[in-house]
Amino acid sequence: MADFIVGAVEYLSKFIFFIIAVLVISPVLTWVERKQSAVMQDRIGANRAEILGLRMLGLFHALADSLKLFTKEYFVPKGADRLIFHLAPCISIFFAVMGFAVIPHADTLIISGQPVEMQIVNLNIGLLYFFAVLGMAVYGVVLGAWASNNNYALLGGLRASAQMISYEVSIGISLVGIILVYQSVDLMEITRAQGDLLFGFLPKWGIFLQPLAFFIFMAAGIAETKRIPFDAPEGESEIVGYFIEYSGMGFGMYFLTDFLETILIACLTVTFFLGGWQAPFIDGWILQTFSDSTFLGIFQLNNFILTIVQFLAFVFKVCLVIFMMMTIRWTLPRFRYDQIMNLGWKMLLPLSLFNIVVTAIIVYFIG
Amino acid sequence: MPTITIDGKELTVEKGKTIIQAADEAGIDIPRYCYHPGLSIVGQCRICLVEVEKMPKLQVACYTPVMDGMVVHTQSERARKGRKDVLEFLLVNHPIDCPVCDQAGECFLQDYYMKFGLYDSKMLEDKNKKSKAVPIGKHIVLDSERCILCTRCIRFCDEVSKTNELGIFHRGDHAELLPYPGKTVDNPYSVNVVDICPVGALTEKDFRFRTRVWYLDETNSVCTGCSTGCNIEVHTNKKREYKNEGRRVTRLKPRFNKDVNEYWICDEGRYSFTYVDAADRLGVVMKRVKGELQESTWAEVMPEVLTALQSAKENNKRIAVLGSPKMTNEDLFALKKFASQTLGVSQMPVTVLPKEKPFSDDFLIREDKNPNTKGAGYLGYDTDHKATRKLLDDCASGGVELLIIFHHDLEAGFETELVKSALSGAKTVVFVGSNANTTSARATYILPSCTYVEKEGTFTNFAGRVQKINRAIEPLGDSLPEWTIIRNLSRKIGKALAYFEAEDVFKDLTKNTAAFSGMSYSAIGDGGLVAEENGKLKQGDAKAAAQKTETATA
Amino acid sequence: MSFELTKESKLVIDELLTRYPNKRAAALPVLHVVQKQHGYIPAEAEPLVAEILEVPPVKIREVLMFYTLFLQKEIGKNHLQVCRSVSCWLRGADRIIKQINEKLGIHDGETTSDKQFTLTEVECLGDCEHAPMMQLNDDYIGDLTAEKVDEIIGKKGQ
Amino acid sequence: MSKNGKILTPLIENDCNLLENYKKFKGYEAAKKALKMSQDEVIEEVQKSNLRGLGGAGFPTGRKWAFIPKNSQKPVYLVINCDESEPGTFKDKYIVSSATHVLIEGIIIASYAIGAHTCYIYIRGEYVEPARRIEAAIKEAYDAGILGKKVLGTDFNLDVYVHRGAGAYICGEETALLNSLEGKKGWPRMKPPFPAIEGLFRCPTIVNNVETIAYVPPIIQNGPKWFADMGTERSGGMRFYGISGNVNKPGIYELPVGTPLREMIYEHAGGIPGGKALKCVVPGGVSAPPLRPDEIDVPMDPDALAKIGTMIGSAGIIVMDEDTNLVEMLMASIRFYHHESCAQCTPCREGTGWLDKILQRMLSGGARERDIDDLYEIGDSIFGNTICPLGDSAGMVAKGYIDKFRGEFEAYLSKSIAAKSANSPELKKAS
Amino acid sequence: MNVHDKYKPLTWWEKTYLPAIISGVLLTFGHFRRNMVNHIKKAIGMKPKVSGAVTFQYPEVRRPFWPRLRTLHRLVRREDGSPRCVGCMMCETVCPAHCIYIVAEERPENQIEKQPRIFDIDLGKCIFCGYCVEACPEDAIRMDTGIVEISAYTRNDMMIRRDQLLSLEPKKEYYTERPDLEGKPVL
Repeated sequence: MADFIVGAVEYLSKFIFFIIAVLVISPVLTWVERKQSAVMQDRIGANRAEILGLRMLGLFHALADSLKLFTKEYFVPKGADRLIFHLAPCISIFFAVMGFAVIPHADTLIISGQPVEMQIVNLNIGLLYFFAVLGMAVYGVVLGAWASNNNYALLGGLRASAQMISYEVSIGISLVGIILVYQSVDLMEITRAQGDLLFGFLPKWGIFLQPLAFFIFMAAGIAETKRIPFDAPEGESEIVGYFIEYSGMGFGMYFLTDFLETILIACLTVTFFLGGWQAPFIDGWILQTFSDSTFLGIFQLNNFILTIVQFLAFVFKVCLVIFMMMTIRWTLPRFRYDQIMNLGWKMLLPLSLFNIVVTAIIVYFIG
Repeated sequence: MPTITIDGKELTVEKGKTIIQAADEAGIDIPRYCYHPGLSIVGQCRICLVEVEKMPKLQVACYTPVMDGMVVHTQSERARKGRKDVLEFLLVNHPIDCPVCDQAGECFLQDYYMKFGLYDSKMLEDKNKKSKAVPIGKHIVLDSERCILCTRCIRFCDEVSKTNELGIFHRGDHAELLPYPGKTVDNPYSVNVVDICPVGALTEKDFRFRTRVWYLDETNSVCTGCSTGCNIEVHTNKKREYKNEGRRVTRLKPRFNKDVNEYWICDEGRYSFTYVDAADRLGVVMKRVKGELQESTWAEVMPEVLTALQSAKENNKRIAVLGSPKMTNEDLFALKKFASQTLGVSQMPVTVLPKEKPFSDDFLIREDKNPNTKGAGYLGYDTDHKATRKLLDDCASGGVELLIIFHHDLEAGFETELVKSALSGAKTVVFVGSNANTTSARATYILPSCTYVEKEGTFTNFAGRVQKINRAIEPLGDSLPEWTIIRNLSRKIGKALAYFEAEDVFKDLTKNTAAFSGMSYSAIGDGGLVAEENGKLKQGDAKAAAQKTETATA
Repeated sequence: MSFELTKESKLVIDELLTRYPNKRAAALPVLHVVQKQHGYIPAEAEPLVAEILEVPPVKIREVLMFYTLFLQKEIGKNHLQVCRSVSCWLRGADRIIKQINEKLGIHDGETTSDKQFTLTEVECLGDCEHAPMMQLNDDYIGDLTAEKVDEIIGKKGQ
Repeated sequence: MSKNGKILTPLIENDCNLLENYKKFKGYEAAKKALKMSQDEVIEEVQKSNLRGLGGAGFPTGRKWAFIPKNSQKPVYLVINCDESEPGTFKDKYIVSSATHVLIEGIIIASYAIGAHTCYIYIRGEYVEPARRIEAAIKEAYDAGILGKKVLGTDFNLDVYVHRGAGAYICGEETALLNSLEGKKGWPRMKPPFPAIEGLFRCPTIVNNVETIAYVPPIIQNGPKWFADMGTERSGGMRFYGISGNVNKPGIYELPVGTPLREMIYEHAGGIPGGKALKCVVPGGVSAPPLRPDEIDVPMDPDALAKIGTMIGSAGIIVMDEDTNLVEMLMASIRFYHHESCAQCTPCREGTGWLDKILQRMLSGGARERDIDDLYEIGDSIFGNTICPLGDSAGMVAKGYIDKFRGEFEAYLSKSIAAKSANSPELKKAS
Repeated sequence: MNVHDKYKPLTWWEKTYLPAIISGVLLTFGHFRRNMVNHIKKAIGMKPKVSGAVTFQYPEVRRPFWPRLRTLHRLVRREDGSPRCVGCMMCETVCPAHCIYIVAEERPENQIEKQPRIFDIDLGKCIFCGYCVEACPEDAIRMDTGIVEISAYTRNDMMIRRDQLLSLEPKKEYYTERPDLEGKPVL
């Protein structure tokens, strides 16, 4: 019973912490996106929203946006399937949030001698879970598009589903290499396995062991988020997309999903290819420098500091990846639809298959 | 039959024809201003210059008769240059006020400038001033500055209407087209001069500034002003309806039919479309409640009419039907079939002659102002005025319970007393028509029907020529074609008529009426076919009809 | 203002009509007769002539306005028609016209206020050997000089 | 026949508008002779004489007569064209007013030859006195039994009427004349049909110039060879040349066809006043393109003139001395056409007005660089595109002056433009 | 046939898109770095040589109009105040957005017979292409009012009527040179 309570408290606190973090970060990301693109384009960016004369570099825009979305009329078009119309954005955001459940943020934190995994749920099939969740995301899109009773929305939804399904294949197969190399489908295990050094100086990160898979994963991952240059499903300014009929918070949820997926893909990229929470070279140093004395009564000092550092390392890496994804978004023009399909099926898929074969051979011989 | 070559095309032409006529037949376009196939040839505008081999000068195509072995070039360098020069001269004193000119868009000067001109103007001098925007008749406005003195209108007034109102006065470039002082161009065919004017010198008052011609849609139809059945084009403005201002037919233009009206139409017919959107137009179903006519709906009225029909039928009370020669052959046939099969009505009059004899002449205007009296006769209606009187007498004496009247304003043809007693004699009076009149004011039910521009069908003109009308605009309000109303009634009572389009009715009609046998919409085409009382098409027409059907089906 | 044909004119016209196979052909001679009687051809005369010739009045008006010799309004007692065409122009028709302009204060087509003179500039009158020349009413006066013009105006103007 | 070999001049000089005077010159002998011949023989004689139409077009007269359909059901008409309105031409005036009876005799012979029983003399409206004279002469002839029923005692009937025009140059064109005669506007008709087939009142009609008809009696009298020998190979006899403009003795001169132009100007017409130099000659009425002084050695016959690009027309020679401004001269000519254009065909109606406007503007100081080319092009555009030759003439004249005297025009233009820019300081600055 | 056929085919390396992506990212990142440095410098009180942004701080700072800028339409008036427009409907014809509505009427004066009775522009539809100005044979419609802030609460309010169009004046102050870019960006 006590175990259960402790477990429940543990999961609940992790969950709440995580939910708040993610829901705060997403609006902030909208600000980041605006500001970053502004700086890249010799502009200033959003800076007008102010509270009591305080402008905070435009940070309040995120607040204003969400306020606006909350207060706007939630319009349901004539002839729409009302239930599904309401449900679809929820499905969309639900699976985006679900994806975060298996992301490891740091190594085990020991509280009162009790190990606590810095991961909401420690699934030994985390990778498969992730595939499953990712695969469900397309439903939110397609159902929303269909329920709108709008031809353009439906066409957008069809484009979106075609694109997402195409790229999911590549994502999945590109990660088979990772499974082969790290011999696990548990994300915690995969991350841990990246802690070793290769040839004595190179961290044994996925990006070094599986460079090809990294590129494939990145490309396919961006395509999964339906962001430029793969924004054929929605194409804000030119081609109306699957959520054309959504307004208010319905649109807001799709909008949020967009950013959540961005973070999710960034987290996964970090977990698989950039060593996850690993902070190479300094982890050993921390363990040696700080004692394992008790800290604040319940923590073990070196373990606590290490966990913090690992968490920061993870966050830092995720930010880096997000920054890269946004740089790409503001650099490249949109792919034509046929180019998207060509890239997915004729380039990424064969390459990822090739990657498996090569990896398998190497793993077989090297052991 | 001389054989000539125009632009490398070898043609065999009837002797005595001129080059332009030969070219027209072969589909080669030679520009023209003064030449009009319906008028005499004067050859004075000189725009139709063509090069004829072995002739030193350029020849006017409109006047030069064809000769065997003639080789004509209409597009040679010299011919084009000649035309361009003539065009330049025409524009010397022609004001370039296309923005305010109603002819813009159908102006021969514009067309040929784009085709042959396209020069930069050398003209620096002031243009000659002449009178502008002078109303010269009830319907016509003259702008002398725009006139290119092609004399088409003068020849029309001399040769066709034979009224001689117009003349060219003075000479040289001061020559000016004007009506004879004190005279106005008000002959019954006057507006035709506007049609034949190749430029904007003569414009129609009614059409003036209403719209631009390139916004107009054209639909082939037949004039319903009288029994001549002149072929017309209905011009409507569907894309820019705000220009209509409550009037959906913009204008009517005559359409060439060598057997009926050639190129012309009378003014009366030209402005006969006004009833389509007149103030008295019926657009809603009405029924009488407590002595007052109130707006209603088809859904409400149809069952009531059916009940009235049913009860009259069951009680063996008479039902009387007064058709109208304003209805198409299809309407009349459906009515006849419904009335005789289901209602058991045998005597069906249609004619109401007006009290005063209307104007008529020996050219196009006929005394019978209904488009389809002949067709009604072919379809077995009684076209005698006396039959109508008998029917009204019957009603007045109480022998009729339900009376269905189509279109007629009975007071126009009968004494008010008789009409009153007849209409009050019948228990139920159903009026089917497009416009309100004294009869509809006394009806129990008013079922609005379409006008001829809102429906498809055929009319049979005074000579038995069956001609097709087409839908140019959408029906107003609740109005429906008469045959549709009858079909809707027939669905609930007696034997249902299985018609979905007017063409279905016509197919049924041709099978059951001898006069129309062998006809079809595709065979009627734009020119029409002649129906014969004894049941057979004329020999030539039958062949033509067969050919037309063949090509249509092919 | 109504217009009536005099008896003499009617007789002349009747004779003229016999000369031609159809009546319309007599248009020019009849109009000449009308003009002779009235000094010019008033608008009221047109329907009358049209009736005599059995043509629509507009055709008569067309003819009337086509020919320069038919006058539609009253002119002065002395009609000075000065030739301005090539031969006369070569020998100074301009000077003659200018002289009349200045002397009488009238220009082409105008009549003096006392209704004595009307000046018309005309094209060749077929008297080129006596250029410059003018036609005074029916008579040709050739070899004009400034003095001669003065003399004519002086003599007629009294 | 009299001294100097002149044919009609003696008649004019002796007032042959009176029958008694004409009788002295064997009057009406030729008519009697002709009436004894058959119709074809008369036509044959005229054909052999090489008599060509002297009104302007120069069509062989005999051949024209032969076009009349034989045994026509319709009446045949003879129309005498005395609508002499071409600037520089004034010969017919003399014939109708002073040699009237020879004209009447010619009419009798011509009518007999073509089988006409009615003849109309269309005389221009301005010729009041000549018309009066010819009316008198006709009356005289009727009274003497020369006209009317039983002409000169034969079975031939002939009525001659005078028809006064009313002031339209265009009516000198034969089809316009016919329209005018029918009481219509003088608008030329389209050809074919030619008047010989369908003319006056839609009947076969011969239209001849006064002078042409006047030469018929002498030809019948003296035989065709006598006449033909006087002229050149293709056009026989003599004709009247009217010389006007800057010459000492303007007037008409009856001379053989083919007399050189120089001889006419310097010998017959007495040269140019004040001994000035010659600048330009118009050889055949204002419609003929002008000649430069170096071209005046040309013999005055239709073919020779046609060869150098001009025409003899009605043989009205207009002489211009060195002081003449040719731009003004052209303006005077074009103004004439503008005034006389009948408004039927577009090119002539609008073109002449346009030319006139350009020239007026040039002369009132508004000349532009391209005006000369414009004039030439407009002239070229009018030429050949009209029903009757009036448009052709206008075009030809505009082209002719510029062709022959372009230097003159350019000089005028540059002077005018220079004067304009001198007068307006802005323009000066801009250029 | 693909339009790209006329270009030279991509090499294998180019087909991966990587070089294009990399060079593109380098360019944008270059800008990011430069501007970010300038922004930071400014934030910490150092004066950067150039500003990190070129933006105008609308609505406090307004960008000057170029003469060719197409702004709200207006109808030109004659000297007597009547519209110069003769209702020829050329603009209406050429308008690709079908946003002009004209109904013509007779003008009392005879020399110019026609004028518009109704001349509405639906600004909600207008795409400001300027074709109407090009098409006008009378130079009666111009897009030089300098009004660019067009908004309304209802669709009907987006209709601008004849009299409103006639009452507008052209904006006269145009800048013919490139205006100073040394504005003060607000971060």
